[in-house]
Amino acid sequence: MIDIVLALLSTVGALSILFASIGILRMPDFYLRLSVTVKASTLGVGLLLICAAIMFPDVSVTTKAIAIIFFLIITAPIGAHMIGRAAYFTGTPLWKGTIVDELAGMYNEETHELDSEDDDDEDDDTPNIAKTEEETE
Amino acid sequence: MITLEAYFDYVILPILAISVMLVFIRLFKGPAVVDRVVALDLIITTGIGIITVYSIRSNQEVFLDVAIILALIAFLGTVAFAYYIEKQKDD
Amino acid sequence: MELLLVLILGLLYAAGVYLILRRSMVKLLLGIILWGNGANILIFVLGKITKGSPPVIDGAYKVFQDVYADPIPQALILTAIVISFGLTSFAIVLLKRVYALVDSDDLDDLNTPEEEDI
Amino acid sequence: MKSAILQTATRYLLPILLLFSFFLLLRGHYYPGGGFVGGLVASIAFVLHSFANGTENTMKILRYKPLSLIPIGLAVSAVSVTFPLLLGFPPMTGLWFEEPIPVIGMIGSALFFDLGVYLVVIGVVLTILFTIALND
Amino acid sequence: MIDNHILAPIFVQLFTAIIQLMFWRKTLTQRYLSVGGSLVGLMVAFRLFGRVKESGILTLNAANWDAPFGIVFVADLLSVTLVLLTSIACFAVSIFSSVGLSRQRMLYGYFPIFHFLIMGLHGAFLTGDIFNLYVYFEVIIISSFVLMTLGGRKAQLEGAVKYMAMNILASMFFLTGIGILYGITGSLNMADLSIRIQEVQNKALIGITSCFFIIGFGIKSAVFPLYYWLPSSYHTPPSAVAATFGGLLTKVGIYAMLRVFSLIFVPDEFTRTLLMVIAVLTILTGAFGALIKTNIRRLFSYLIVCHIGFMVGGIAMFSKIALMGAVFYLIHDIMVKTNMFLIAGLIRQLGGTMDMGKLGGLYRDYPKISLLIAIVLFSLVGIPPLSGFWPKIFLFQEAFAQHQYFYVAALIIGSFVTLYVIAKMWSEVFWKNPPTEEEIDNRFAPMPPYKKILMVLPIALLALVTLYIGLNAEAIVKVADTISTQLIDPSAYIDAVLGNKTD
Amino acid sequence: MIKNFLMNLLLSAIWVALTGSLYYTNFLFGFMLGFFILWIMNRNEADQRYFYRVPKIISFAFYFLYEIIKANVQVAFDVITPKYFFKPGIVKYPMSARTDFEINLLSTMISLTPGTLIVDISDDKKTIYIHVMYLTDPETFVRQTQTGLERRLLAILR
Amino acid sequence: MLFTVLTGLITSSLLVPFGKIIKTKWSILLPFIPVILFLFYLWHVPVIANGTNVIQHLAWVPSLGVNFDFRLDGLSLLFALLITGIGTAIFFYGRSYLKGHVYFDRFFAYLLLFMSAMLGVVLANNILTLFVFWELTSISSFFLIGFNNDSKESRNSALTALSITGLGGFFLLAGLVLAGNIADTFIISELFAQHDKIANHPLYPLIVGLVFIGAFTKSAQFPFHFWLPGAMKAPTPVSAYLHSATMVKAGIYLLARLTPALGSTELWNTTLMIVGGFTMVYAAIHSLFRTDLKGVLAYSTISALGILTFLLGIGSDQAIIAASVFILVHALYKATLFMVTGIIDHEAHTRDLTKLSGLRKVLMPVFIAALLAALSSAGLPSTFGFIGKDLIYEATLHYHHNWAIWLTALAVITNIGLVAAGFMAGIKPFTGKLPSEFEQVHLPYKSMWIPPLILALLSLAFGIFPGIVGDYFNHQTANAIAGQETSMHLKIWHGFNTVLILSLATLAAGTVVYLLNKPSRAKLAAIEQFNKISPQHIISNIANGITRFSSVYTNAIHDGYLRSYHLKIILFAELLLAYKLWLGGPIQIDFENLTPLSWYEVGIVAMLIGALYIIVTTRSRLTSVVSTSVIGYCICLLFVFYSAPDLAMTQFTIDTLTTVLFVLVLYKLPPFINFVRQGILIRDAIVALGFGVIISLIALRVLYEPNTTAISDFYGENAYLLAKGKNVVNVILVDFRGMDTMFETVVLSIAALGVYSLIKLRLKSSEKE
Ligand code: NA
Ligand code: NA
Repeated sequence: MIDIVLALLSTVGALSILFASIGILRMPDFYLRLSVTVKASTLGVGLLLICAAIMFPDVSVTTKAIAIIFFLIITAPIGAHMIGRAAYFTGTPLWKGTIVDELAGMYNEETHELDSEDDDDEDDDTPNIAKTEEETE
Repeated sequence: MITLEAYFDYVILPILAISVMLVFIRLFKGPAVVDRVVALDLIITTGIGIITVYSIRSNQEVFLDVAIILALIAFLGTVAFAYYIEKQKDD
Repeated sequence: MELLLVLILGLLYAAGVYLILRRSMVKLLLGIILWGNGANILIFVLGKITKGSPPVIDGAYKVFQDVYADPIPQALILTAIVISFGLTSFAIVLLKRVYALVDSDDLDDLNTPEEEDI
Repeated sequence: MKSAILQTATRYLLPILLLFSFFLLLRGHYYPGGGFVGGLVASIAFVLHSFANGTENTMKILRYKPLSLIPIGLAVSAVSVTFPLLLGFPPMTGLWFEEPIPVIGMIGSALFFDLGVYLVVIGVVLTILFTIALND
Repeated sequence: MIDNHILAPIFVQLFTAIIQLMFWRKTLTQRYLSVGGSLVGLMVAFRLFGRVKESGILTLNAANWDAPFGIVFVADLLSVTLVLLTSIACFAVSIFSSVGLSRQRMLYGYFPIFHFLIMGLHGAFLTGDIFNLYVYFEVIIISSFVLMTLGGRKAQLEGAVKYMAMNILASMFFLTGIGILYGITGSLNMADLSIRIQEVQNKALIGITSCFFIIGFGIKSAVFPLYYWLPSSYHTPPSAVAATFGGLLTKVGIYAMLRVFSLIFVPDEFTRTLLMVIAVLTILTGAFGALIKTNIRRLFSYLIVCHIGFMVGGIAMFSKIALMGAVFYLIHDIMVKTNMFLIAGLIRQLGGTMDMGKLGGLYRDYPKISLLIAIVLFSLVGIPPLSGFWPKIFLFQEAFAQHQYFYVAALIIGSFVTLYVIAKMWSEVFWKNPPTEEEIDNRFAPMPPYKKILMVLPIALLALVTLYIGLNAEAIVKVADTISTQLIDPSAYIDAVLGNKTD
Repeated sequence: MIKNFLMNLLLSAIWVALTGSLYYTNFLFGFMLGFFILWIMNRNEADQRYFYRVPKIISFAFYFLYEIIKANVQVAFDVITPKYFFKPGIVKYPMSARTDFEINLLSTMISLTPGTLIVDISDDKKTIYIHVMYLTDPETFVRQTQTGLERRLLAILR
Repeated sequence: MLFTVLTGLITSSLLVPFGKIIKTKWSILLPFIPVILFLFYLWHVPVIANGTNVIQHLAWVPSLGVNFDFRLDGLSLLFALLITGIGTAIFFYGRSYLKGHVYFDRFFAYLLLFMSAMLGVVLANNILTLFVFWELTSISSFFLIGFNNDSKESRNSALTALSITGLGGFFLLAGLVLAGNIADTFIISELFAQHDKIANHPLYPLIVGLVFIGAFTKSAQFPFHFWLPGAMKAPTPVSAYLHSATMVKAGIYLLARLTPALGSTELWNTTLMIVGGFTMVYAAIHSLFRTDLKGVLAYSTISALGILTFLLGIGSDQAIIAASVFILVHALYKATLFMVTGIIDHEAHTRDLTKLSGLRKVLMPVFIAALLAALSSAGLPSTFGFIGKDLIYEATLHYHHNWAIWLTALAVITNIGLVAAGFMAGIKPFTGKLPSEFEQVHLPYKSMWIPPLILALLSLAFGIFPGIVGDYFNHQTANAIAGQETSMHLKIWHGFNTVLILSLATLAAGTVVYLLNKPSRAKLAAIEQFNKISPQHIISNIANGITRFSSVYTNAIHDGYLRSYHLKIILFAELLLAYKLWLGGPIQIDFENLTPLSWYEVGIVAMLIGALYIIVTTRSRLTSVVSTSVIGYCICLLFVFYSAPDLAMTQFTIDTLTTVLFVLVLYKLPPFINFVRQGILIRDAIVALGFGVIISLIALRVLYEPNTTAISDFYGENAYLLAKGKNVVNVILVDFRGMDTMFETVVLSIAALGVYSLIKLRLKSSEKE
């Protein structure tokens, strides 16, 4: 019984990770890759950790597993946000199929400050969307 | 009858290994540094998974300690890269 | 499989050597780091290596019940890793200072013909 | 360049990481861990904080220069190494209290030694990183 | 015989450095601590030397684990002699630094790092464990990196990059060698290794392993074709630092060779030939380099290389007489080379430069200091009966006995070039009138008298030691005799370390 | 509310001590038992927030889990099939969340949901910019999120 | 005897602190030092004349066999008397010559040092002790030649002299050590007994060669002679003392001293004859072309030294007797002539022979001294020089091969030159008309002209009573050289024989040459034409060549490029290791004992290799840092697989920190530039792969070796029981091998301090050192 649960959990976990890796390889632009990978991998690893918690009946192991999941859940979105922002800021282009970029022109180039309202005096409002497939690869 | 050990050895771990290699292809291709950073982050996360499975497989909980460290710290690298990639734009 | 480790330690040494033969100081540093990693693996693989049995005595017992990995190389490598961290961090900062002074990380530029007054 | 999300998260992560680092230090004699890794994790906690809030602010939390941790740490370990000399043993000889203490286990000179290592590592890593960061 | 005092020299330096760190940015306190610590260190070293000379090899099992399980510290005569010499040099350099170094450098940790360096040297000389030796080597190189870059001038940094790269390379070879050694013997204790290595069937493997040590120590001791870091860097740091480096650092390499090749890899025919070829080429390379350098410190740098060749030749011949020569030369060289770089510093204070062309008139203006310097210079050259002369007799003797005529020729050439360049330097720096067109930047003259004395005192101190070595050569010969006996037949060492277990 | 929570914890600890086995499942069982007892005991007290909030949290957890799984499946499908179904875009999202904690939790939630990713928060902490994979139009997305995830979350927190 | 050596040394060093005092009237004390020493040795004359040797032994470095072994025999005594006797004259003379000189004190300090050293050389009964003093004479000579150190010429001459004699010194040391090794003793008197053992040793030619180089350089034999004329830059008292009477004879002394030990072989004698013969003729001819008084004397000195070498080469009893007498003859007249030259220089301020004439009118007593010396040098009967010349011809004529006639001819030619040179120095300046510019010239202090006059008179006196001199001094000298009893009976009159005819003919011919040979600039210029083929020129060319070569060599091998240094180091390592590997034969692998292969490992390893490829090829620094992280991280996983959790943790944390550090520093740097050519990249790649392959092969070889695990077993067994820890790695780190850890934290601390100072410390340009 436990074996089946373990097999199931681990399979789903491993597959999540596999999807994440396929995703990061296949997705056409950086933001999509980022978007796809962070959650799937967190989910996958989380499931694998639950396997471990079940496998080792110790409190300590369960605590560790929970701790790891907790850390992943806290840190993964923050990391994604940090790197995504950096990417956007350094002008990493969006996929050509992107339909809208409401962030365009909102940054203050000097201070890196981000406005919530659109100041019309900002000069550069053109979204950073790639024209061709090659631009993002 | 397939044992759980064999299942881990011949299914789960290979899947994870293949995942790592796929991610590595992205790291190899880039094109931007940010892509590579994200790939690195994913490799590490996958690695946590691998360590977890390996720890189950070898019945050694001490390896989970390594996984904790990885989970806690990998994030720092990403943050550092992000921070300085952004800063680099300034100069 | 030890042979795999032997393969990568050789490659690490090779990459280290290749990088220290370059002109860039960054590559020099990377080369040294890789070489250091190679040395660590070498020490590791030449001890008695074992899979899945760390040299930690099981909670309930006072001595090992089973085979365990040779702890000495591990301790040595740990020391070596920490030492190379010290060296590397100093070297990285040295690189920073050199870059600030010479405005390049090209090692070939590091030849002020006669010494300045110290 | 500051991120509000990171700042908030660090507020929770800093104590967790510090706690964890101390845990690693104490259990090192029994499980993987020890002064080195403990010290590294602790310093990573502060480094993270400095990324989120700026190095100046982290220095304020620390109150003292990380550099001053180095002599303290070195002194702790050096004294724990030389202390056995006073009792007529060779330096570094492990001295242990008779009874184990809960959570930590056996208390002995090795623990003080590891504590010194822990402090030195924190001092070293923070000195290096903060000096560079503040100088940029 | 087990003795807790063995570690005293190390701990004196360690605690001196730690306490100095606690007085961060209080340079006056640090100066007092430095001189005081060095003095205590010197006394401790004297005491240890006396004990070992009287009662033979002493050992100490750190952490109370019997060898080969713990780290053992061994004080044989070679070790304590080097510890003593290092302590003397440390004392002299410490005094010199306290007046000869800019306050800025003191503010940023010169003194603690200097004492860490000395501690590393003591450790390297005293440890009986090969990996522990590696750790001390790292202490030495990292502190030397820091000392070399302290001040951060362009030339310094340029020198430091090269110095650093190649010294790390040396450590890598050394570490690789240790790894292999552990792989084939499962031990790290040098005395234990000495026994276990004989049980290894695969002799070719031992030969391979020894190569790593030859290369590692070869880089450290700056032998041909591995010496490049030395002339690339030794002319750049402050003189007090250069003195420590010039006197002691390459000698650690020689020490390590002596230790490892007497204890673990007793040189076979191939190794001896190889070392001899290296020695001859080192002497010639150093000599050729010294011939063309006009900067005093660059000149001294090449002389270091040249004279390292003398010692390596002694090791290559590996007989009692040859080792006596090498050891005697080592003793002489530490004192003289340290002093040479202090002298270079003093000359710089007097004349504002180290370029021989721009210097001059020192004999006219400072006759007594000049004569003091002359003593050191002549010792370096090996004018009999000064210290550099005696070891050459042994080396010549053994070279003839072993028909090493290339080495004889190299010895003659090396000695001659040393004589020539030193005489030329004397003529340029001391005799010649200074070139009139340039204004001399004399920083010595305006110093208060106590500073002048403190600056000359260490040079005089070391000169006295050198004179002692030369004039009372008998004492040194006896020491060298004992050392070389212990090196040729390490059984006393092994017994002292493993004694209780072998029987 | 805090008092009730602490009481609940104490009860579960006693349960663990009584049964003598420190497992998470046992602890969880003790917690539920304690919650039930407390609920019974406090039915007439004025402050019932604790007993409402706990079920809310649980239901939110299930809601969130469902969303994640749903989105995950969607993304997974898109990843492994050759054709791209997504229409990505970066959307400006005005938050109702105000405190740092709320903002953080919200952004974590959004980021953890596959298909959405926080790119940045404006410096006045009023707006977040979200990269969305499956975007019909920005307004719909903003409205759905405001009424769905954010409302449920704030309901627990406030 | 030791005290005689030490007296000079001690007084010399006393002059350092008391230099000021000795510049005053107390300087009168100085000459009494040689006087006392002279009397001491004079007192020994009767004892030695009996054939007894005085021996003294004082231990110094007994383990090396280097002791204060002194032995006074005929040879030593003659030299000791010369050193102290002529020393006395020079001290009196020099005290006046340098009166008021700023560095008066230094001058005498050097001179005293020299005197001691020279006494040490001739008294030492131990070859190494002899060598010690030998080198001291070179050094004191260096200081004396460079005494006028303002002058570049002086400095260069001093350097040349030191270089030549110094180089010779090292050869000599080698030779002496070798001889001592073979004979198993460094004691000279014991060496004599080993003569046959040494002479029959296969290395005998080497010994002789090395010793000869030492002796020839010191005694200015061709082709090393040229430093001697240069040495004339020294103040004249120095020239008189060192460079004519004593130091240059140290080489002759050495040859004489070692003759019983090394001599009497074909090699020894022939070489000495050839070198001495060539030198004496060459220098005699050269002396005739000089216009500088000191130049004439320098070359005639070289010639005289050549004669002595030549005589020792002949080696017969007569030759040895001749040599023993000629040493004294030459010392007396040459010292006189030098002192006379000094007076002329001092008073007339020139030494130019083309200008000097008629000085007898103003310097009569000096002229008498000069004349007597010149006549002695010419070998006029009734002077001591006549006896000397007689003996020389006697020796050449009785040479046992049919070469006698040729040897005699050489001697005659040399002596004709010497006659003329003696006249040029001793007579020419005083005869003729007194030019107006010299009318103001007057006699110097008595202490300057009396010493040469006394020496000159001694030349005369010894010539008249040769028997006494011979019996008391030279007989035992000759015995010492020959190592056996010689039949010496010096007589003023040998009867009318070939020798006498030759002597008279020489005198006549010399006079004719003198009269015909007017010194002139033109002739000097003419002989300087030959400078291009002179040994000085050739040797200085060689020296320049060596310097040029050094420059090329040093700059080629130490070219300033770190990567080229690395390449050389790596290539050296590869060659060495590859050779050793090849010696070890084929590599075996024991597949039985390997851990099983698993696919996840392969995945990780493949990724690691890929990351390596990226690092090696990428042009983005950040990418290379990312890839380095990947590598560190893969290694971390491998550590997990192979049971090293502590290592994995540390590796990963440190790797992350390194990455952070790198990023912190690197973000400012521009991308890599492809600096080098394709060919170099390929070369480096081959070198690098070669190194990797070698290391891997070595690792495989080690893997095959059985593991010895006694120590790790001990740790495993006792970690908990004795050291109270269960994580054995940690127990090793903090207990078993805690010392490593202690000092590793020190390494870290130093690195941190270094980083701190590197970044914070900026020296102000005013702060140096
Ligand atoms: Na092995
Ligand atoms: Na092995």
